[in-house]
Amino acid sequence: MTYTADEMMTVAAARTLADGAVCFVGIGIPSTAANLARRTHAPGLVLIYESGCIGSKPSTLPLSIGDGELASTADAVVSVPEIFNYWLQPGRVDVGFLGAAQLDRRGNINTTVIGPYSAPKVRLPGAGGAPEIASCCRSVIVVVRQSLKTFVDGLDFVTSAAAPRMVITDLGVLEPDDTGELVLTSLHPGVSADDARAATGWPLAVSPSLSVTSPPSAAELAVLRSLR
Amino acid sequence: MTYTADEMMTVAAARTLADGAVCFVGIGIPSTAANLARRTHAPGLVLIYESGCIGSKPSTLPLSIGDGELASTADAVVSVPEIFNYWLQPGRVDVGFLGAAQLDRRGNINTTVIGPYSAPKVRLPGAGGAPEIASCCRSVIVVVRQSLKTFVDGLDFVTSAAAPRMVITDLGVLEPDDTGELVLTSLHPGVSADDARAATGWPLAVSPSLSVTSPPSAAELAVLRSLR
Amino acid sequence: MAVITSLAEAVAEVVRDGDTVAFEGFTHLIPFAAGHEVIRQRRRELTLVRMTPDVLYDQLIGAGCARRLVFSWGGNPGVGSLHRFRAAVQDGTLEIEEYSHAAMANRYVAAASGLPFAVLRGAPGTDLPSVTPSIRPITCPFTGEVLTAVPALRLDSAVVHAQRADRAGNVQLWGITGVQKEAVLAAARSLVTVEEVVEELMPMPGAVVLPSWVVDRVAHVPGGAHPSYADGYSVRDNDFYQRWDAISRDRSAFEGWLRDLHR
Amino acid sequence: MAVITSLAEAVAEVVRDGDTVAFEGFTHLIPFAAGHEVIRQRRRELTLVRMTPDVLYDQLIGAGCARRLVFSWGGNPGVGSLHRFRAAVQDGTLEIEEYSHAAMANRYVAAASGLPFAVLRGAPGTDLPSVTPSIRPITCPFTGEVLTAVPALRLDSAVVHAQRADRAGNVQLWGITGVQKEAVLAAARSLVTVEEVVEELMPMPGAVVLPSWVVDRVAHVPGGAHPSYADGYSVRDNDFYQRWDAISRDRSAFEGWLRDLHR
Repeated sequence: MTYTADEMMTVAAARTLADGAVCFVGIGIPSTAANLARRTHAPGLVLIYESGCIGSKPSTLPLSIGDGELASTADAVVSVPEIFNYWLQPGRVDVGFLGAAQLDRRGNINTTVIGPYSAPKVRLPGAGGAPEIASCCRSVIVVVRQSLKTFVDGLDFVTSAAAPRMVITDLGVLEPDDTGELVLTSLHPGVSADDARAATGWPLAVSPSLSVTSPPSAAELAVLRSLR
Repeated sequence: MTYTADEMMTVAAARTLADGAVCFVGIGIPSTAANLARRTHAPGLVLIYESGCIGSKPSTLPLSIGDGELASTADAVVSVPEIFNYWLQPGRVDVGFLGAAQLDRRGNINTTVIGPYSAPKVRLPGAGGAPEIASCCRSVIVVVRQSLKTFVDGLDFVTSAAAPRMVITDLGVLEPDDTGELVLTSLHPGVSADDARAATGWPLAVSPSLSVTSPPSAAELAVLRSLR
Repeated sequence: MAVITSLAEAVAEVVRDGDTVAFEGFTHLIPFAAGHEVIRQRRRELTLVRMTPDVLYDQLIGAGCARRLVFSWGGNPGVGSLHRFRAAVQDGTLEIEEYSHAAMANRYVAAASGLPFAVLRGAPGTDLPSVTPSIRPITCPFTGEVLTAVPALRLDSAVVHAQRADRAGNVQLWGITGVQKEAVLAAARSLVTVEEVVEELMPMPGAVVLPSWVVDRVAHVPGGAHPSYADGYSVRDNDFYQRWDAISRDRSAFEGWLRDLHR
Repeated sequence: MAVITSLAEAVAEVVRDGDTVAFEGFTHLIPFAAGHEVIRQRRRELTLVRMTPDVLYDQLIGAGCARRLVFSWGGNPGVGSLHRFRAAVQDGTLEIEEYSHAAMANRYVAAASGLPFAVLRGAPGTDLPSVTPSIRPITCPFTGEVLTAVPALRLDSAVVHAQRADRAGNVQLWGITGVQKEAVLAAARSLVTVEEVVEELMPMPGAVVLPSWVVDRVAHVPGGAHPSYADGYSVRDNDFYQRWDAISRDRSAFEGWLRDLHR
């Protein structure tokens, strides 16, 4: 069965979510991965969206974090202040799922600006929920396509000091070593370590026990494609 | 038509509430008076109870601030933190209606303890909502029976620094002068200034323009008695 | 995930000797049955917490379960005093720590929010800070205004009563919901007694939902709020509150009530 | 008490030149029609406030209504960038002041609560405090922990969209209700556009009610949230959000859109 690099990334991200975990989900690939997990190995996964939806069970993928489907299928819908104060801030959430525009070798994230803050080359959307998702969840997983534009040696702006447990890309998986530096620990099928190095803006460390990610199963792909 | 001193007190208290005012109501005589006002001259009076009920329109008098009738007839029911933080604290309430176990000549209130705090003669219920009702409402009205036990020269404990706009008793009405000391400004029919002095634990100042309260009208009494 | 179990097992698991524990409820949905089970199981040295300690707390205090009470208004609503509470304070056998309602509510909010303290305007002129040293001034870093800080009210255990749970242990309550959500979120362990266990929770106006993963134990206890009430299931037994005054006032009448409870 | 009036009159009364104004809505119930009326009435020098400035703010910024933006995430949800916003920031023609969502939400809460500031744990390591000086450290008076303080977000005016109002001007909204209650309570003046004016508000699951006495103007504007949606009345016009990308990207396409709006 053929699959795209984005599909491999999404499946790999979904697999990191244990059944019964509570997951704070951003929109885009994190939301797709979380919903894939819920439809496959983790039916008891609890999805929380910053719009105030707790325990959403959408049947189709939302375009935004405020789609009606997220509210109508939720166990509870609370106000936006409450979602941050009562649910995220006290550390009730197991996994925060984040994307990134730029990422450095320690997993810090920039979603604010490319270039100087006061004279931006490209102004990005900004922080949103990410700084507190990064600091308050028990663990953080970043899902992001790997490229020289994204994997940079020095961020223009640290939006979130994410210190992720894992970074999952379209090429492989990175995890922090004892010093907190991200190390390539798995490659997706057909990707070489040199491919990963070429898409990384710093000298990428490779784990001595580098593994190969299991390809998406037919069942995973079928569910993923049915979500669209 | 005959009436009791408590009925006179309740009617006098009800008359202080302007139509359309927003009133934070404690249980007991304040609640009776507020509901009497709503059924007579002030149909647009907004009643707020600390249990979280906003705009309650009870048809019978509640025994507690958490009776089901207060919730089921409310415009909105909110949490207890919200009622204090979003509704009372910012000064949205026109009138706070309070009772008292002890009251001093400046209208400070004690509902905490008779005797020393650490060796109480009589332990009272405590502060409840009163300190913030006193400090956050635009004006405060105290409704309390007048006696040497209640109107004391020096409180055992200041629970609430109420600085009331008006104190309404079973004998008459007191209002603060320019220095903040309560002055007798009206006597209920059949009560003398000496009666009021005899029920006051400090030398009670009497207004030079002392008036006599209008007795309860037949309509006021009929509505009041129908509320029971 | 909440485990649905018997009341006796749930109380044994959730409420332990020496706990700082709240049985919350604002007139409505007071978890009387769970409190009575705590008396039956002879829990001791509890720090009882509640904004409005009422008849249930009078019973717990009279039964000797409490060492300390943290509260803002202790009375029999619409009736008068709590005589076991009053006697214990006057005798010096019950330690107390007291606040205004606004301060207590915000202490719960801070704990539910994972913050060490809460800020409120506070009430100038009150003597409360002179007897409760944890009511402290705090200065706004922007305007220089002096406001009031109170510490978060973290609980070992919280017990509340609700109308419904589903079989997964998700809990739904409505009507006057008070500070129950905050109390459960402020606690390390929580127990919810419910009127009914249903297949599916239908959305209700004004409902608060506590997801199963923030609740430890659910026990099916129809009428578990009596003499308080559960909106949609029962009405407040005002007669009982009136009758309690005489029972509570007289130590031997109270002992009789207690013997009946243990029977 | 809220006055029910036309949208044009309501906007003229509530939103004034130079205002600090929020048109709040979290994907759901965004008050597009009111924002468009602000553009038509050529309001200028606004400080626009919103957690999630989206297409409506791109339009207000492109139309020249704004001097300044206070926000936490500015994008076209699920689509990409806001090109008028981006261009204005990159050109230096729009001042910005930015926070995290948690900080913005708590700034609204503080203002709604009549407090000068809010406390949150904050996020260690972020560069936000270096560009937003009003994100400041604050020390817990009980534990000594260092947390984050942000100032209250007081508004001159707030504009929200809701499903219903009754004839007295009481407002009801449900579904994802975001920070709309807080925004209205944080504002000196407020305007609510509604899908429907009804005789009586029936209780609805999840509903937030804003009593008439905290609302200044209500305007009956069915479809007033389009291309956003009103739960129970309409669905989100995702195609419009997708199409906006091309309009916004091209200054002349945007000018064409603006001319059509003024027509």
